[in-house]
Amino acid sequence: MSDANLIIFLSTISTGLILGSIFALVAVGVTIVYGSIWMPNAANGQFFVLAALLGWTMTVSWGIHPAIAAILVIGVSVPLSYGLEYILVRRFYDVPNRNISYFVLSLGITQILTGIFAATYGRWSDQFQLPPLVSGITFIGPLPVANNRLMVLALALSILAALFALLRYHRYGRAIRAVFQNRDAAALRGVNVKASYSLSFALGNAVIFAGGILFALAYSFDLTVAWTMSITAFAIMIIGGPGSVLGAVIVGMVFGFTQAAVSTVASPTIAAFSYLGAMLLILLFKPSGLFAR
Amino acid sequence: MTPVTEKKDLSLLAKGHGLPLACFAVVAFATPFLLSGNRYFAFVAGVTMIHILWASGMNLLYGYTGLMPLMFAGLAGISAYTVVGLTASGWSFWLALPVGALAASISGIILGLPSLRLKGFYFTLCSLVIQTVVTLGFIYFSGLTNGDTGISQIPLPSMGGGQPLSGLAYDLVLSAAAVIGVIVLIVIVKSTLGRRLIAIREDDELAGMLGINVTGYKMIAFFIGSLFAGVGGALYAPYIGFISPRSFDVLISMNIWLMVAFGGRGTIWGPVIGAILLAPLSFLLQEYYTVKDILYGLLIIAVIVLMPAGIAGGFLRKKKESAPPLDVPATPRGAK
Amino acid sequence: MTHRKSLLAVLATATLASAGIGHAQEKPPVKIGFVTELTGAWSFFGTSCVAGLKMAEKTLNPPGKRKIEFVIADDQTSPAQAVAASRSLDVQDKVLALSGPTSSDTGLAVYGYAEQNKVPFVVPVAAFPQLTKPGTRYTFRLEPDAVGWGYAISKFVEKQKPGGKIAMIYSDYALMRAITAGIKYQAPRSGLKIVADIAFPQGSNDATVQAAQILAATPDFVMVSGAGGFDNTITNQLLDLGIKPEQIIHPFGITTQVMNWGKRSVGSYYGTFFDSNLDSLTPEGKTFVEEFTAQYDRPPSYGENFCYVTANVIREVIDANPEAADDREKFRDAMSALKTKEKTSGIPIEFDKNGARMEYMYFLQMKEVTAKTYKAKQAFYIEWDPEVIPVYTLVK
Amino acid sequence: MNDILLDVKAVSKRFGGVAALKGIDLVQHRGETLGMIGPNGSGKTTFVNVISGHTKPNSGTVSFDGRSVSGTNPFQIAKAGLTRTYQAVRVFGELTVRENVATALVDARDAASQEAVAEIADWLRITHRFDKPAGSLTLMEQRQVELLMRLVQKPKLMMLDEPVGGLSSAEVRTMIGVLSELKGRCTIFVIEHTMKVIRELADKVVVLMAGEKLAEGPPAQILADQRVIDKYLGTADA
Repeated sequence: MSDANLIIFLSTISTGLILGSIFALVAVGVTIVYGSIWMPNAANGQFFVLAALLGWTMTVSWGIHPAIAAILVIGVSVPLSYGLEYILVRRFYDVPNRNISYFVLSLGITQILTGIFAATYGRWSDQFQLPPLVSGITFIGPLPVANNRLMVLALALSILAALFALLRYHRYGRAIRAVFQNRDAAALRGVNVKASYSLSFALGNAVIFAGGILFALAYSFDLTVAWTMSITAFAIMIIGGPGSVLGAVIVGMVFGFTQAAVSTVASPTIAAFSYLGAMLLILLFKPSGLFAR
Repeated sequence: MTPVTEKKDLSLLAKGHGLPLACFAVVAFATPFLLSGNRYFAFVAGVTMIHILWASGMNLLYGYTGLMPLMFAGLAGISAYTVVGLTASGWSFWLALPVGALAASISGIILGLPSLRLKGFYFTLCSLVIQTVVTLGFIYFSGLTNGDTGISQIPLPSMGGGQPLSGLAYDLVLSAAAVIGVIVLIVIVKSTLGRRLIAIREDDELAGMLGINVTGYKMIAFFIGSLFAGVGGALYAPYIGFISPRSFDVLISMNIWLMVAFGGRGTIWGPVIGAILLAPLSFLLQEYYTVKDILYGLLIIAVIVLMPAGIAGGFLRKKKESAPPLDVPATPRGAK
Repeated sequence: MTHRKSLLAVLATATLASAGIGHAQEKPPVKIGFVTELTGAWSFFGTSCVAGLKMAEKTLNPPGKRKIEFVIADDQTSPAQAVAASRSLDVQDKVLALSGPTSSDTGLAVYGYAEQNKVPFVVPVAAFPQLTKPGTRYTFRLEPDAVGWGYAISKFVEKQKPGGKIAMIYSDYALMRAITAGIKYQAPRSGLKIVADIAFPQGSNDATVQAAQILAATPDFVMVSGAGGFDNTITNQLLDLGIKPEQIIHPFGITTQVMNWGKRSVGSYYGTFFDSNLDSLTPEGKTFVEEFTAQYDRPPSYGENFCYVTANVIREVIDANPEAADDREKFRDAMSALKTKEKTSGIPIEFDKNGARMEYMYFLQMKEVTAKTYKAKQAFYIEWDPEVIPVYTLVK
Repeated sequence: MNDILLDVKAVSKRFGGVAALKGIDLVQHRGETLGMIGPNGSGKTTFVNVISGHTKPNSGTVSFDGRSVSGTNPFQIAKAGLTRTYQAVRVFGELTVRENVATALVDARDAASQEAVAEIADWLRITHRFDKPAGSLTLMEQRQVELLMRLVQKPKLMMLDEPVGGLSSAEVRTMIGVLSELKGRCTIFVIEHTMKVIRELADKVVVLMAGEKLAEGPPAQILADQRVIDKYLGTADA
């Protein structure tokens, strides 16, 4: 393999990993919320962008170090989630067909955030960039990779791993998973279903926020990222099987690699069509998703 | 004491819609005349009429069949692009319109196929992605659609005698389309077709068990619903004079759907009211552009929290609850 | 480019303006409808444009002159809304002319309305060629068209490195496609070779792999043009992989972009039509830059400038042709005959039969980026006739 | 009783690696009430799902009323005159009983007349609930609505999946009465855990055990069968 080809090959892998792990984070956040409280949160993209914008304000306007800003941003999501849960989300816990109610609700939230962003950040710039977490370049073979990207990748993978550990081994995580599987059965087994709902809502959003701030650290962004991310996260969730964290991670990674790899043999536009096409095929032939519980 | 027959049922319900339909028709046809002094308000009313047509089509799918297709605007776009393309190559608009509407219907059937395998909200999410693909397609196949640049200066359809259909005449055509759309919806809903669709909405497995061809009727619903989308799209293009992928993107789909949900799904008049209230909003709130999105969002949340079944739904439910009980004492029959 | 009234127009600026004073005070203000993007995806450009317009309004209505009033309407970055807003301004506000949109599709939507309804339309910033396609009568555009930018980029590369190799990496938007159409047309004629042509679909996030492909193609120059935040991502990822800043040409650079490219991009080139670093700024141009910077905390770019100039051009036309203030046809004719200069940079403004401007472009090289501003140096300037290449057939 | 209504040959169904049905053969004659018993998870509901077309079998054939219905859709099977109920009661809850009935009528092959509907409704004693949303009725009433919706379609075979599940003992008695009268209206196939129902209604009993047919015969004989007692009746909730 010539040097040039090796660089293309290695960059495909690095891009697939970074993009995939960020997609996976957001999709996991969405799937946790959908799996537990049946809320297809269309505002996930706006939350994602909100995290990125808050990170931008903290680092660029206030001069906070990006690492601290990242932690603060994820921290901010918790009171925000609990507030939303308290004011709006919990009203629908027992509504039949609540996924539709939630969808409408999240569209309302989307509109409000869109309006706020347009009236504030939208007037300041059409693109936003955070300072890097770390500087410098590391060579992986012939491929130079910015240390900042490697750091983002490491963080994204650690958060995913921590999430897995939480859901598998911690009692909160087990409670959430029990409610995922069967809310009534979980209640019978002594799980506090309502508490687990608010916990999953907060956890899911925290993961989305983490995805948003990591994205902002790895890439420049603008306000239009919100919708793209919403649709992508939904697509990943559907293919992976709603409520399946493993599915979201695997399919998120596949999406990342598809975007990176297909474009080496065809155009990037074909890459976009290809994963949406894959989604339709899966829906038609295995509608419960690849990793349905 | 005898169970009311299908026929009696029909006349009873049709009677229930006769008066509102008459009122609606009068308002729809009077509006262009009343607003003819102000082309802007007349234009907003015309756009509202197209949305009434769209909302009625969406209502057939979402309100009556229980399918929530967020690629609805994409279907309208397919028709609009077809009609604009055909008229540009010399077709008469009035010939192109049915072809475009048919193109939307056939696309609707094809893009609706996932609804056969996917239930409820799953299909909605799927259709959201389909809409995204359709929008990407509009951009990508720029040879046919002129990409995201859009097509401008779309000529007005011609009336008899080579005169362009403009102003009041066009507005009246739109009013007629809206009124016909609502009438078609009423006829469908009151027919056995409507009953089958409602059964599918309520429980498609049970409906199949009762002998209803669920697959077939879902496809029929898609065909008709997409026809509404298509006719609306075809009329929209020359009326606005410009189309681009953004004219038919996911936000438009959601807006149309919101009109149905807001007004009250599964009622004839709810979505009409929803369209009348929401379609002009973005035009009339022009001066409050900074808070417009926020207001819109708050409105959506208020409706879903306070009136989850929509305006008409909330109203009807209250009426139902306050009505005296309809219990009739059972005929005493000898015990076994 | 010669028009019956061109001489008259020039003279009018100096002499006839004072003649109208006596009547002007009694007449109602001249309304100009300004349809632009205040919300939606393009809101930054619309808002910036309005900021430029507001700067002009400070001195636009000196006592004694007929008042010009801009009625601003939001089009939500949506063509349908742009048409609705145009109609509203035309019918409700009875504006003399329309202006404002900064994106191609809203611009084209207003264009369609303006041409169909015979409303003069002055386009400050929208580069899509079709806005001045043959047969256009009521539309006049200040910004050079994007296919022409491609022509200018090829000419620039031809001068920098004869026989050079160009790579193109861009988002799949109408604007970018138009630019690349111009490059593709002109490059072989300038003896250049295009070695890579990579388009990203809207909503792309990462360009590393494509940057590696660019690297593999060993170009002399890379034309980079992403949409929104992605523009910066592409630039950074090219630099990450070892493309030199000196190899990068951005077809256009506005202040926020240049600031975001940042220090690591120093040495790279960008095209523009007005920049705070231009050598040719007039005293009024310098004042505009200073005042704008003081108010908005960043120097203005060509977008703000074109909107500023638009207001001045309309002032000038009305001063010179008082009868045009109340008659759309006369206003159109006066615009068509206009022969003037941008007050800020001294660049001539005159329109051809289709309303396209006699075109020009600067290429600047980034020299320094500081916290609030940046320095750049003019590297190339070119003027051309709008139809030096077949712009209207290259992009439909 | 030689007229075969339902003829099932070697039907097998696997879900993933689990065999839910292993080569079931079964014959039901016209007018013969067939009871199916077996422990939970033995494949009874899967069997009904396969017959009614809701689940496609991996192998085997089903013929109904002399015609093969293998591989056809539920609605075609329903139109052929085979109807069923569900283990969990299933009505159009938002619609009134009247609308439920009207829905059942629209695609019936030869729908009952107005008078016939009234007669069936009166017989089921549900007429007074006609304008109530079906979802607001008691479980027993909803079961009655289920029967009404099927009967107006004049089915040839009605497959009942645990028709007394969840009912009180008084209601069970009433339901047994209804079902024994139902035998006069169509052929019945009934899945039940409640042996009383089987004992009083069935002419023939099939015992299903882990997807296989363990035994088949008259109720008295089957309920006394040592294998059945050992493997099912002795252990289960019978």
